[in-house]
Amino acid sequence: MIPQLLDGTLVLVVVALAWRALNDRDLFRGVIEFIALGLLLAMAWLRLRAPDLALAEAAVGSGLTGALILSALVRMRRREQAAAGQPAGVATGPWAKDRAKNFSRVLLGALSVAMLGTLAWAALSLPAKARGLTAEALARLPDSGVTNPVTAVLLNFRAYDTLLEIGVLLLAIVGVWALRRGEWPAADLRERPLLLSLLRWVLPLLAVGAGYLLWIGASAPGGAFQGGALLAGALVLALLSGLGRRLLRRGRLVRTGLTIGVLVFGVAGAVALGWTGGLLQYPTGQAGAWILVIEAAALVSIGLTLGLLYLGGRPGEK
Amino acid sequence: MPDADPRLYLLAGLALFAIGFYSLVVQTHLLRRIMALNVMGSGVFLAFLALALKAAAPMPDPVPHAMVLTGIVVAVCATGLALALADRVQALEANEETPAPEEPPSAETGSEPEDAG
Amino acid sequence: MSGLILGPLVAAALAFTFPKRGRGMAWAAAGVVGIAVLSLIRAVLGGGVQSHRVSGWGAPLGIDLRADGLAVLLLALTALIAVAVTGYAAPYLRAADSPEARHRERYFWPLLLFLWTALNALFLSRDLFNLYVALELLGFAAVALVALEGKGDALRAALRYLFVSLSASLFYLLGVALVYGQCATVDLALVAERAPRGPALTVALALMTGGLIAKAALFPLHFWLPPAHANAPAPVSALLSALVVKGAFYLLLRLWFEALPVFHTPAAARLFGMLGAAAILWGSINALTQSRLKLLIAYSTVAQLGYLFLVFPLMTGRDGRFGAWCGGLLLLGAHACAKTAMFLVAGNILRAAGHDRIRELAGIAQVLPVSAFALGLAGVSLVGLPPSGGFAGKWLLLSAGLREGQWWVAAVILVGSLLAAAYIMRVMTRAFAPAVPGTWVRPVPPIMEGTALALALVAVGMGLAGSWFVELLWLGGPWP
Amino acid sequence: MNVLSLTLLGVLCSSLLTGLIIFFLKEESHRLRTWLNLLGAGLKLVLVAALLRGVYLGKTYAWSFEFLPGLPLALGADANSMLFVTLSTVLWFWTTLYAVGYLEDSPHRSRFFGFFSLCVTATTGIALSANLMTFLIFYELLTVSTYPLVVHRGTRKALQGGRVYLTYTLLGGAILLLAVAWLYSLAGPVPFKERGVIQGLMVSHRRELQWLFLLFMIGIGVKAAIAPLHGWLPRAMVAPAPVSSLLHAVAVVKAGAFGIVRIVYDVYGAENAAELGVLPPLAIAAGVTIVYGSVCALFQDELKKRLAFSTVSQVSYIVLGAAILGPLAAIGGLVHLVHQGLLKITLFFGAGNYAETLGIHRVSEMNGVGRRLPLTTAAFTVAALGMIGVPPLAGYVSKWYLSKGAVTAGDHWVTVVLAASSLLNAAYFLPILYRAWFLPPPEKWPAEHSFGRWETHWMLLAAPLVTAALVIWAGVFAESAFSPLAWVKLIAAREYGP
Amino acid sequence: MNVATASLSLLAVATPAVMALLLSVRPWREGVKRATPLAAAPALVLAWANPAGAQWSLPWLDHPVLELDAVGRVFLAFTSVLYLASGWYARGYLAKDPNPGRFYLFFLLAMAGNFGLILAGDVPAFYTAFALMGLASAGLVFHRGDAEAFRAGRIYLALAMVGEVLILTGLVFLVVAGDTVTIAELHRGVISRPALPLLLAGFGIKAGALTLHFWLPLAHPAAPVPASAVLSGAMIKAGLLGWIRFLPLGEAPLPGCGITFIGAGLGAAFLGTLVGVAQANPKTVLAYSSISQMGIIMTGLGIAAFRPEAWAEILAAVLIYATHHALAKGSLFLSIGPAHAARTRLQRSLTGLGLLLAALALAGAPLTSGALAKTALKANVGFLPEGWALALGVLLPLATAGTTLKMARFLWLVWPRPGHVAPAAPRGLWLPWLGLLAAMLAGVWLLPGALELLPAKLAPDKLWSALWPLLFGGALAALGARLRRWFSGDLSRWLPAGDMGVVIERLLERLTLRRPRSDDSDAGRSDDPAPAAREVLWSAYAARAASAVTDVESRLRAWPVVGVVWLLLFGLLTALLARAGH
Repeated sequence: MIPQLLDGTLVLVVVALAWRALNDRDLFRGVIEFIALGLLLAMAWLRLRAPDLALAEAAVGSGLTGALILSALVRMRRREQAAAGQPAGVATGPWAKDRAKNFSRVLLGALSVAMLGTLAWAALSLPAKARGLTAEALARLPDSGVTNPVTAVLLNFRAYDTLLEIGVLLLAIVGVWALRRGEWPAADLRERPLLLSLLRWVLPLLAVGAGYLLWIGASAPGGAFQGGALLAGALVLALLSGLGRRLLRRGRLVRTGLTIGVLVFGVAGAVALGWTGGLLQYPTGQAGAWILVIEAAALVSIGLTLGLLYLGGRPGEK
Repeated sequence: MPDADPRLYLLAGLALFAIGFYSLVVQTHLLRRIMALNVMGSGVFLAFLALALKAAAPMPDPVPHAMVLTGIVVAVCATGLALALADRVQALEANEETPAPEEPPSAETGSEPEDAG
Repeated sequence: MSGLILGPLVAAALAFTFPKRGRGMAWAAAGVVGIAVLSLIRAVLGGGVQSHRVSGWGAPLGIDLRADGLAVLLLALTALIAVAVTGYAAPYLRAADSPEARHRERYFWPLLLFLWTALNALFLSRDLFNLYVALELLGFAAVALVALEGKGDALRAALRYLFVSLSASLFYLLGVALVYGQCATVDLALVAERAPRGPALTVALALMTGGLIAKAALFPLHFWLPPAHANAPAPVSALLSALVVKGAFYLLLRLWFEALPVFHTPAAARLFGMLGAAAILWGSINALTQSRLKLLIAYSTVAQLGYLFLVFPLMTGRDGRFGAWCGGLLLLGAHACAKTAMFLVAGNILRAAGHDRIRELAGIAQVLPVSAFALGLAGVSLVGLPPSGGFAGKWLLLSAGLREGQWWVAAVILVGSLLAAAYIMRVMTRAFAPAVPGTWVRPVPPIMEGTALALALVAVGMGLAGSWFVELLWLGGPWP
Repeated sequence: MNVLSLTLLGVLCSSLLTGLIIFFLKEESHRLRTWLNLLGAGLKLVLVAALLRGVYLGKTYAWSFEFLPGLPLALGADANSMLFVTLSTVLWFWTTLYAVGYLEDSPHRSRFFGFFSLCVTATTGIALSANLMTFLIFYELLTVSTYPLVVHRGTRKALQGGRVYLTYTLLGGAILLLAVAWLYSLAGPVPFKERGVIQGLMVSHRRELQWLFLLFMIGIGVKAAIAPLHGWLPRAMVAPAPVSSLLHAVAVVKAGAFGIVRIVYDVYGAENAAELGVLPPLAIAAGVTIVYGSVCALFQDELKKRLAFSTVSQVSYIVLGAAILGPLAAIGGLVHLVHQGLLKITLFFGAGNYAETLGIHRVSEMNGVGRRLPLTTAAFTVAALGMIGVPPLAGYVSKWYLSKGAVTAGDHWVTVVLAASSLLNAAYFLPILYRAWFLPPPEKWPAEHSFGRWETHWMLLAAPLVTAALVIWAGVFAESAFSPLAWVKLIAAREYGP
Repeated sequence: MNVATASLSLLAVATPAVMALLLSVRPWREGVKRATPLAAAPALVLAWANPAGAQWSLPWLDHPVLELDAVGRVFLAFTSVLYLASGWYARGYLAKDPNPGRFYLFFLLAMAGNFGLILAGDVPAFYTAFALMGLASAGLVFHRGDAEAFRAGRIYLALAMVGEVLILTGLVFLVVAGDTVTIAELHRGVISRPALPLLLAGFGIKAGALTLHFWLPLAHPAAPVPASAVLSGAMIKAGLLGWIRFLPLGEAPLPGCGITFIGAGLGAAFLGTLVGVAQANPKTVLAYSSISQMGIIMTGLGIAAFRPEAWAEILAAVLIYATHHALAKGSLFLSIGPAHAARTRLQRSLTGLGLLLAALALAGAPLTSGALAKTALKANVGFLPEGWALALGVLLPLATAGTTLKMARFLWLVWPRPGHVAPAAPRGLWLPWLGLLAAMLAGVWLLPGALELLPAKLAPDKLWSALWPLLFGGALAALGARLRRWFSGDLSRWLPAGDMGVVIERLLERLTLRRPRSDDSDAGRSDDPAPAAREVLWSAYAARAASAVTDVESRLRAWPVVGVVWLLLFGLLTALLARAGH
């Protein structure tokens, strides 16, 4: 009885929090609720027996996204104050008095509920005992080179998806750099010795943690993405504390770091093609080693990309 | 701990999707919209994982898990790109209200100041 | 087949890492893809449909790539237009040597190559989720390219486009989830085999179609296209109008005719027909009222897309099937080339006159004769005058419509071509008017005009080579 | 690809290639352009002569190209097409010569001559097309290639005229496309055959065939300038003289008339059309146009507008000939296709000379023009008298056969129309002749140029004189073996059987 | 031999045509002008020699294009004489004319047309020659170039055109009915009903039949004297020839034609007298006299229409009358010149004698060609049914009286008075006039059948019946002369020349709201309303539509609307697919 109760409350809280986050009158509070929602979702993934995803969701889904949105909010507030000269008033909530707006809002609400009903009707009609691809995946697991089924799917069975996905990552950072020039957070370490000393041992710890996660990914929940997320966290901390500025001065190195994931994966695919005649078809038996190499490269570029996403633009003074 | 009931989380996911879409369309502030998109994404991923749980033979179906992981990464990229773009647009809006708009909004595209997205 | 994807992807990464040699990377990728496409065409023509199991695992678990007639044609088309745009973009970007121009050029090449990768992936893949990732890649690249212009309108349009693209993709993804829940696979062929009628797949198809209609900018949801295509840089708007928007339509074709053909009922098909007809009329009327050339061309895209959606109602019947399928897709190809040519010409005009307000563009024929000629030829193909590709496509659609007894299709096609003639004539009359001194300030490098003319000639030539295209399209078509 | 189909292709490509090359010639290379033009025209003449002889001896010419599956793009030379292709080639040669002289120092000549040759290629294509689809393709190509000629001057009026022209012709083209598509869906690919191809459908699709005929007539009627659809022709008079002569005598309007003849004889077949009961309304429409055109011409003071309206009425003679059942009327109609071409082109050359040499555009300014330009006005007079139908000139021959055909077919009202039209022709041509010959010339012409020894540029003079001579030849030697009439009798014999 | 005779017929027609063309060659112009009278020589020789089988044809035609038959020979005879005399006369007359070349050009072309018309063997040749003569004669009428000539010319040309068109249509009907183009075999087949009225009216215009004649009194005086002589003498006969050739007079009774011919003929005769007397210009008087004379000939044809079997005699009578009228009228017209030019008493008395002779002949005084013609005609009156014969018996003499009255008027106007001395009158007018006069007196008798009539004519009662109309006419003339003194007003104001024509002209003016053509200088109305107006209307409408479209478009852009539309589409799709599902 207890687990149902637990799930029920979790679901209810998630839905309520989602509504609050998006329709809260005060934007700042909304963002905070959004981050909380992220964490709760991580809990939900655990309940749904998806540890890999819980890790990723916590680190990337709520952590990084929350940080990005917060910094964006702060930037916008500062610019609005500078421009309009009046204190950052409470953003007008959804209940503006304009009658036409209300009408369309009510209509949209009704339509959304109707959509939800249809979706529910369809979802509930799904067969209770759907077979899914678990059986095939487990059958093919031994010669996939890794024991963690999720990593096997990610980097072997559907390696093509992951290739494109890392491409998306690179594209995102290229897009962001094309759009804006990054703004350095103003923190100056000299006044904050405590922070400096904390960072001095936290950052290496995080780096080692990322490496561990990468290694363990082959057999247990973990892998390139989760490791990358950890690395990104470390990078964000470095940026916040102003340490990262020196690191990012040499453009070429940073850019290579970003593209190493795609390059290695692409080249590996090409070599595999030459070797076995199939795109991304690892030579029999060596799959594990290939996957590790690819994952390592992916780890570096994911970490760097997600970290620089926080910067919100291309580094460098030009 | 016995498995959670997949249908419950499926419905939760669909609910999140609906709420996200509603807010995306209703809200005018860019950040709220971006958050709405994230919530919609999470809703879909919740649905995916609920389906994965349905076929929990020895373990939940790893394929949806991989898909969701890819989805999450794509969502983050989307959010990063959206925020950068929203920032540039908001910067445009901000210095437009100031007396010297550097480039008058051209009449053709008829973009209302308040509806930025 | 795999060279089509790895080539541009690796080139994009390299173009980003070594910005100076961006253009070199683009030409390299063009070479690789060109060879791959040609060999693929020969293989398809020789041995029929080519398929490839990525990383060797096969359908349910792994991802399949398949190149049938339609896919090969679209890949060739993408290659052709990408090469033309690459040729055009080099001088276009180096117009002014201001810092933003250099900045723009640095980021143009990687984004272009990413777009190319996404398109190739989209046309080859048989896996619904993989198509989702390809769609996302396509969306981001397009948005980034639109935003590259840097001006206010471009940014606003890019943001609106991003929101539409993301929400549409999520609709699509939820649809994929439901399909996976129902058939435990995301491969098109297997879904077709296991597709039991039922609420799940009904809603799934509705979701996916809803998403893709928004991405393909069909009539009611077309609002984001004109500002985006009009304010983007010329080569970008050419790519967007010609290919990116068609990608979503291609996916719809796959869904409705290969994955879930059982749902292709006259009622649903007629809805598409109605929306298509409305798109043609609404797009053309708006094109007539625009005062800027690029907006006119963008609305013309909205109109021409309407024609493509006429394929659905015509595919229901038995004997109209061939004409509809081949006609629609020939029209897609001809429109792609013609529209690219027109946008490139618009770029030339913008470059030469500094603005594209149609009323003040008198004398295009004297100042830019080659561009005027290209514009004329593209116009001929858009309006569907013989012997252009547009004519062949419209002819096949028209005869299919008449053979099916669907009279309203014939009426819509004719009215559409007349309206198209009207807004093309608006521009052409300006072309022949005597040039007002002072309108044309800057010379336009010949390569830019040459590429536009080449594509316009392809658009017209496509009509003459109609039977070759139809034979290719017919290969591996979606019928029992 | 035997030699026969090569000559066929050669006829088509000779003007196409010259056109394309001229497009890319620099504006200054006058000599090369003139030589290219004349070379193209000359080559075409030779090839057409060879074709003519071949068809006369009964050889069959055919060339086809698979445009779309089940939809060949086919060229063929039967008696009917030879008539039109010979007319357009001969007249094109002289129009080119005339145009070179006329546009001596005006801008954009490369563009002009490029489109000029494209236009003739389209006309040749229309003439030589062996099935309805090829006809449609070249028909639309004609619209596209003539538009830049109409707006060549670029003035506001020219653009306005061009817009009207394009609206009419594109509307017509769209309707024709619908009709062709509809017929294809009923009867599959429609080759041009002597007695028509719709025999099979006569019983089952009677009503549809009638509607289809109406669509065809509207579609092609626009170019043949039948009464309600003729609005564009006077407006297109803003074009320079060689273009308006091209529009009237050689290409556009003739293509329309030829189209109607093709539809009536080679798609429907005369007997079938009569049985469907579609010919009388066509005859009435043609009759109305004949009278309406002449009446309008009466009130036009601008010379070229008057000639335009006269063309509107004259072309409907051809349509009338096609609309009356019986070989005689057919002969009358078809031979008028040639005669009207010769007559009208001479008139336009004359009008062009007056405009170019003396700068006069209005009939009221034509006093005493006979004294200043005696040879041109002589040619103009011959053509005007021919147009009225004064024997022994060309116009009389066609009117004679038309009225004979009408009387044998029993519709006497046609003779009334022909009589009225001749009177009206007289009413608007004779005053011009009177002014030219009998009234004293003004002291100073509006914009006089002197061209040395001859009254005007030798090219501007040679063209009208030659065409006037052709008019006389076609009239006086009508009954002889080498005349348009003889060839038309050959066609009528084949169409109406022994 | 045959080739020579065949070429003679071609020569007769070709010489004037070729000479006309030669006029355009500057060096030979003077020579051609002098040789103009000779142009008629070959025709004259052909007429007198009357070689058998004078046929000429184009190589690719089977039937003869030019052919001389009996009727043609008579016509050719008096026409060639008339052209010879007028051509000779014109040489002197046009000495001081500003633009003689143009006159000769049209004169020669008219001559070629006239001869061609007479010799034509098939319908197209006939119609070609007829049209050529029509247009060329219009040139002659326009020749003087002043407003009067222009007005006359315009009306003449208009009517000539109408005539030609009617004739063409009529001929087409004939050819179709007879299924041949050669005139000889034309009437063997069925008589085509619709052709008759057309041919009647067509040739009626040329012959100046009643209601179709009003161009004649305007055109003949406007043309120079030699031209009007030819016009009144030869060209007017072309209409007559047309009737003879193309109406099936000899084959079948045509009551309808008979009545029209006689009615119109008599009407024309009396109208001619009534209006002719009131005219001040001698040439107009002669024109009206031509109308009445042609009226009398028409009555002859009317008789033939009633009694086809009497066609042979009637034809002979008609030919005699036509020849007589041609020559007499020609000499009267040519006499005007010498009458003006007579200076010495001898010249005046000589001209007076000539005038008297010609006038009496025309009036039909006994022993003159006129009397001969009239008796020939009267002899045939007997063929008519009872009532008609009586009426004609009375009316014909009255018509002759009318002619005498007109002749008296003419003589009174033209008589060479001593005081009146013309300025330097042109020389060389005498000989051609006298020659024509001699031809008139002698010519008629040479005609076949004329001699048989002579004895009958000399019988006393015939003498009296020929004389009393003359005396009656003379008495009327004397009475009129006296009345003239009291009533000084100019009668012609009430009865203007061209009577009906003036009425029609004014009617046309009002109808077409156009100022008379002569000063038509303003810009013609273009056929569509001012384009600017239509443009403005259209653009205002378009602007409103455009703004409506743009604001709908912008409203579509708002996100809430997008949301609603999107969800509706999704719902619609689900509903359609669901319905399809079951």
